[in-house]
Amino acid sequence: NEPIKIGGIAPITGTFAGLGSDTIEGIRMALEEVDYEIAGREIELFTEDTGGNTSQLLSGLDALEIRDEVDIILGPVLGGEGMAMIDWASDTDIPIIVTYSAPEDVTMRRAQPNVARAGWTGAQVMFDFGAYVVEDLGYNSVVIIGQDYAFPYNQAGGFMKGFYLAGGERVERIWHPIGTDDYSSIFATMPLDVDAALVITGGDDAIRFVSQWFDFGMDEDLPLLASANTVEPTVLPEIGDIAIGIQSSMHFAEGIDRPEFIDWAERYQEMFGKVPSAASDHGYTAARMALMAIEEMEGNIEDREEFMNIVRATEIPDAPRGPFRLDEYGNPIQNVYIKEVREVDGRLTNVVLETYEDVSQFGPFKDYPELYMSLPEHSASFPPDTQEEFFELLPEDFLSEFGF
Amino acid sequence: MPDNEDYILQTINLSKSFGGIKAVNNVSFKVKPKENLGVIGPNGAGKTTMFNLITGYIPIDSGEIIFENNNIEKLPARKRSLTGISRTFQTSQLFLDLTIKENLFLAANKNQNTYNIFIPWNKDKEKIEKSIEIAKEIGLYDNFNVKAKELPHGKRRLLGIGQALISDSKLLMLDEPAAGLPAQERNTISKLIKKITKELTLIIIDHDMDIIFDLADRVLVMNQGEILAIGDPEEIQNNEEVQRIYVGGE
Amino acid sequence: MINKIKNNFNSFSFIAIVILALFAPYILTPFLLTVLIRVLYMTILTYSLSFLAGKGGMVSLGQTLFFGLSGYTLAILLISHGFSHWTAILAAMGAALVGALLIGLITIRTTGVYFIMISLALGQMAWAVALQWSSLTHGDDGIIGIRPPDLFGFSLTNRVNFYYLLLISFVLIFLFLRMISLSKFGLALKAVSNNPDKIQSLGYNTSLIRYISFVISGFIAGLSALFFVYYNGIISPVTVGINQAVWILVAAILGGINSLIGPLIGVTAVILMEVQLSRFTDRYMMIIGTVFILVILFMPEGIWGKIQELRR
Amino acid sequence: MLQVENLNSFYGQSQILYDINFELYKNETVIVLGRNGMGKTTLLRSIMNMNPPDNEGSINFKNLDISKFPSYDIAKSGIGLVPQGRRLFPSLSVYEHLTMTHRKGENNDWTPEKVFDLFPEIARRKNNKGTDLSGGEQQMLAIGRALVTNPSLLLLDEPLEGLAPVISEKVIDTVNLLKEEGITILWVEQKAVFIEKVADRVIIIEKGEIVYQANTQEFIENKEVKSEYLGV
Amino acid sequence: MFSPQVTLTILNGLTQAGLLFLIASGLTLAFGLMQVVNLAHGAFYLLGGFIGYSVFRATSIWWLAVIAGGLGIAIIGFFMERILLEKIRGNMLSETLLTIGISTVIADIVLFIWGGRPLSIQTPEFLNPRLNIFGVRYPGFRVFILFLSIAVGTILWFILFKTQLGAMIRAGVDDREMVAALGINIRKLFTLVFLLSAFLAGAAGVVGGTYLSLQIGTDVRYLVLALVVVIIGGMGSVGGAAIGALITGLILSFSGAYFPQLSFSLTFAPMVIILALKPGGLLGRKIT
Ligand SMILES: Nc1ncnc2c1ncn2[C@@H]1O[C@H](COP(=O)(O)OP(=O)(O)OP(=O)(O)O)[C@@H](O)[C@H]1O
Ligand SMILES: Nc1ncnc2c1ncn2[C@@H]1O[C@H](COP(=O)(O)OP(=O)(O)OP(=O)(O)O)[C@@H](O)[C@H]1O
Ligand SMILES: [Mg+2]
Ligand SMILES: [Mg+2]
Repeated sequence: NEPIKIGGIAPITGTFAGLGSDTIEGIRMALEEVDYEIAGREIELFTEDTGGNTSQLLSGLDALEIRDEVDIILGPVLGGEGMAMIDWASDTDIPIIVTYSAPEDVTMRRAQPNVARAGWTGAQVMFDFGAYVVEDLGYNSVVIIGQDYAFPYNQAGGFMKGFYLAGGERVERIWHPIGTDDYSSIFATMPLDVDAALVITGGDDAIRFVSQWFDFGMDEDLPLLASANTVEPTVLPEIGDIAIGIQSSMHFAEGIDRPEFIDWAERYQEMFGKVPSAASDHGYTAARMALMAIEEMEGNIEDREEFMNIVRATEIPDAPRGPFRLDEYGNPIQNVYIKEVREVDGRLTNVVLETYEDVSQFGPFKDYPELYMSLPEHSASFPPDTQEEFFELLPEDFLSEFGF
Repeated sequence: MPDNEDYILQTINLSKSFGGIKAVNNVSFKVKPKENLGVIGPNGAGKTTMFNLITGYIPIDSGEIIFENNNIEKLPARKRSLTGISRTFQTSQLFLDLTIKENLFLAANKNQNTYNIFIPWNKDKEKIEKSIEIAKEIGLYDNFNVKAKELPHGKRRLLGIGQALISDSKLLMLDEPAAGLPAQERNTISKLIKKITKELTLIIIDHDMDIIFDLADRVLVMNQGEILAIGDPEEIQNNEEVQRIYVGGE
Repeated sequence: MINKIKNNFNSFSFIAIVILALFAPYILTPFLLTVLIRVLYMTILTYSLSFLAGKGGMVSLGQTLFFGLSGYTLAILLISHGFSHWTAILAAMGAALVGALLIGLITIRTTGVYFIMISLALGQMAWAVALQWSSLTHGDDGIIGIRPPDLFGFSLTNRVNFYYLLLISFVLIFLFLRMISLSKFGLALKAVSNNPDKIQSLGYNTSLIRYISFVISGFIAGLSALFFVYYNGIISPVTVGINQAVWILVAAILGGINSLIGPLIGVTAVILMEVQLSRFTDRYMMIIGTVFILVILFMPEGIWGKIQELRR
Repeated sequence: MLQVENLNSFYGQSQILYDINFELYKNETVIVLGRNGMGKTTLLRSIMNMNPPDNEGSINFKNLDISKFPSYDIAKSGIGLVPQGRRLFPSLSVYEHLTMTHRKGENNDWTPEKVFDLFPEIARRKNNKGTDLSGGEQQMLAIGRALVTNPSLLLLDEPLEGLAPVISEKVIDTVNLLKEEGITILWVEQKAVFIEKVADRVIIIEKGEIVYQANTQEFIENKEVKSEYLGV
Repeated sequence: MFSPQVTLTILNGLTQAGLLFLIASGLTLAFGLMQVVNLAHGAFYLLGGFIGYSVFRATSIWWLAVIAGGLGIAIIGFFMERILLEKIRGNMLSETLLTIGISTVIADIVLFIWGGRPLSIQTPEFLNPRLNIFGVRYPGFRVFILFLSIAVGTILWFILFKTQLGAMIRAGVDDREMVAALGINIRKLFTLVFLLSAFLAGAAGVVGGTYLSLQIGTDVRYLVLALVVVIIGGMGSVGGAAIGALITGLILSFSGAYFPQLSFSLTFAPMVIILALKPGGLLGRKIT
């Protein structure tokens, strides 16, 4: 019996090395749980580094597929990588389970039969946050400050769709380049006639943004909401105590109060000596999806189409982050958590305030995927600035469902 | 006085200072075609600087330089070179990483057809021949395909002179061609220079009196940036001022 | 005489390599063919540096600027504006050319270490524009989904077809650069970097010679971008960032910057190192960096230089 | 004090000095004569182990072989240099030239103040840049700069170059003063004008070889040598 | 006088200039004496910041972190200068290329030790009061950086122009050989200056890591900004670095406020203009 070969691809060097190594660790954890053996076949893991560089990603994918002849690929991690991968995937039939990479088109407008996703889309985790902000916090107008590229557009888009459909009225947007050092000039020009500010950023930008927000006393003017990445556990300790009280939403939170999650997080901590991130979870979940499918096929995974069908039918009710199954496009339907940064046992933690169950990548449009996909893609200026303009694009019978 | 037409090179009130130092100060002199002019003077008298001014290697402060009845003081160095002035440098200036052949060829070519990238330079038979000829003349043909940096000091000097010779110049300016060479090589150089200067004009700086007095028709003595004396060799040799300033002794 | 044999030896080995390369798709495993494709287009990019640095003494960390100008022009015109392939290709090469014509005016004013610094800064400027001007360049994600055209009925999406087109172009560029280095211009360029004062005094226009070679090199960098973008279907800021600039420098120095064979060897070596080392360790950048340091300390002429030294 | 044995010096491929042998005794002043380009400066550079030239042979100073020392250690062991062409530092003021290198010697103690007493001309221009001075003043400063290192052996390379006669006189007087203080002096010169005023001995270099050594008296009387090697 | 927005933008420009000066002064100093463009300077900044980060985590003493970051890099600088650069001294091109190799290795070491996650050093409370300057709220730490850089500039100026050591360094820039012939250990002087330069880069990393953050990639960004500063001001001139930092800082700040999409690229504009007019930089020597 030949071993089954699994390929993992992620940025292990470069700016996003943190996300990449978390992902690979998650994969390792799942494989170690089964001792690198399943259905009587040994499992070998091959990893490739993308360096955060899309051309390196492509040569890595080539290496995994043609040189190492892997059976399944897990990855990639970054947004741009996902889009480049989908182009590549359309020329082959190798099964791919996407981990952290979150562009929605990977499992939407450009969905491929051989691609499924273990993670999320940017918009998916924001729809309900938009609704929450209106319904629970009572804000009707918001200013969004975000990094100027596709992923934040997508998150803002999800947020705004949920926000408008819950009755929110107006959103202003300020886009700034990735790697901005100084946000004070943005603060200086910021509209203050709104109810709250939402920042959509991540990585080192997040650290700088939030620190400077408080340094410049902006907290005296506006409450600050955040996208999930802004206050994810890896950056939280770097931001420090000022982050306490910031609310955000995601399909993952280190403070999820499920026994499965607590157990999983503890084991991860034991193995790698650090708190798991969403990227760790996605590596882990993707590997588990693969393992479950292999098991179901009793190790005979040579029929790739069949294999993908089984992967796409994955259901994991006891997944660490919450019950998990895939929609017909291959994207998870999962819990989304509204969370708040608090200090728990001397450590900053995203504590879950509210749970929205069974959220699809189409959010409030979950019964109207065609309508969703017929709208323009999320961009710097779509959805429009006001509820009124947005609603003009939607059919009345759809709106009436939301009471408009 | 002969007419201006009779001079190949003429400088009028040429001046150059570096900071406070007047390196060349109001220097005027004339050179006749095919004449051999020797230039001597103490260290720092301004000899090399004067060469640099004439060849356009450094810009002048004031004055005029007339070469074959044209004012050239505004031309850049490479254009002056194209009018037919070539020189050697006090510290030998070669293309050390290139071969003797290439060194000579570049000098022979003088920026002709440089931008035609389609023909290998090796195919320019005429100039290759010429390079070979000169290489034989200066005794470097045996080392034709050796890099210049592998040559000993004396041969490098010869190569520098070879480059000046090959470039079809009307006026040849040599800055201490014999410096740092043992007596025998000095002789070779001296002979070589003598042989070639029949057809062209020469200005030569050297501290070796034997060479100067052997080669020069006239001698120009510089001191502190100014012309101290100019005249035929005997005259200069007997000039007390020159004796005191330059040659030394009681 | 000796020289003649040596020259012929080089031509013979060149022809032998070309013949081998013609059969490569049938000899190599499919994966090694993809490696070979990368080697070829990265070598073209590396030539743009080695020509400038090896012949002209101008070590540039900014060749990615022209790579980016051409690659982004191509991608933007194709994807965002739906231009035809031929228009887009012409415009891309035009952009690289005009860029080199303008940037050259600044850079050739400097030499040596100053040239390195300024080229680095300008290259980073290109990277910054690619990253930050996201309405045009799609920011960090880059522009994706570029598909190569069909050529005389051959689909270039097919790797083997793509390979042959690339091979032909590579050989042409190789011969072009070889022709230049054998021409008077090549000789003059070598002389310019060896002793600029002297060549000036022989009547050559040093600035013009440096300028022209700068433009040629920018153009070649632009050319390599076409292959890169069509093959990968993507262009993004990292491909014009400092890592790429350093990468080609490492490859050129490792192989030997003074010849046309050296960069080919260097690029092959670095790509093989990446491909092989990264399977065993995540720390392969450290190893490549260390190799680079050792080469500079102990083998300044690179691998090819060493080989030739041994052959002599 | 100083013994030079079988010294050969090269600039790259070309040999400048051939088998130089001589000795310098404590507290004497020796003048090295030779025409332009005969290798006098090269000799001093070799003693200081400045690069180029490359040297072969041994140089003993105070019974220590210093030929392989880096030049700053040679200077520290007690050799001061007044270089040809002065080589002042454009970035430093006159005063800084003197304070920068001031260090105490074995028996003498030249301070910047003492230098200013000796050359009041430059004291007045204390805060000017060294290179703003006139040629003669620059020469004084270069001598002063070497003096404050309080050397026991002073190397002078054509110190009278560009000096007016009065100043030359003054430099000569200074050298005699230094001699009284116990400093040994090796002085390189082209002309033989003032020799009897300072020198104990004379060495002549011709094309890189020592062709003549004698005490001053003998040299002055030897017309032949003078005309042969110095063109007098 | 100005609108609050402009006031704020100017203040930011000044603080950015402060940080840039801290980095660029070290770069220019080493170049002035040794003619080495240390392209590992950005990696020094990054590694210094990370060392400071760990020290701060362990001790919570900010000053100690700054000193540790500086010293850590100074030690690395020492070995780099003594073991590697020394081997190819005089070959400027090889020396420069070598520093590129070193920066690659350092960046990977950082990744290995600290992982790829972005890190940030907490601003010490006592250095960060909320101030009100000309009617705008302004964080005290930034004002502190400004004063720190002025202090460092003054100290450098004092060392260079008022001490014997400084005279030696300046003389060494003019004429190394002559300095050696006067009995000054030029080797030691080189090492010392390189250490000082490395110390400044490392300490600047800690300061920068406090009000900005640290991440793989920051090294290149600050290396390039420092190069721009130094090219504008003139290689080797500390005063030039101050002017260059001021120009670059203000441009970064104003373009960030008004043309965010081009903010980084615009910082290159003055460099291009100055190069075209004065290739040696504003206060630099003429390039020969
Ligand atoms: N580039 C320069 N900058 C400053 N001063 C200079 C420069 N070039 C020459 N000088 C000065 O100008 C004067 C004349 O120098 P020049 O080289 O012309 O003398 P020379 O007569 O050729 O002397 P030698 O016989 O020693 O070669 C000297 O005092 C020299 O120091
Ligand atoms: N850096 C160098 N490279 C090559 N040759 C050199 C170099 N410096 C000097 N020479 C040569 O070495 C020889 C001796 O030069 P040196 O300066 O020692 O002469 P000198 O006797 O001091 O002459 P002067 O009276 O002009 O000062 C000269 O022929 C000179 O051309
Ligand atoms: Mg001269
Ligand atoms: Mg001399």
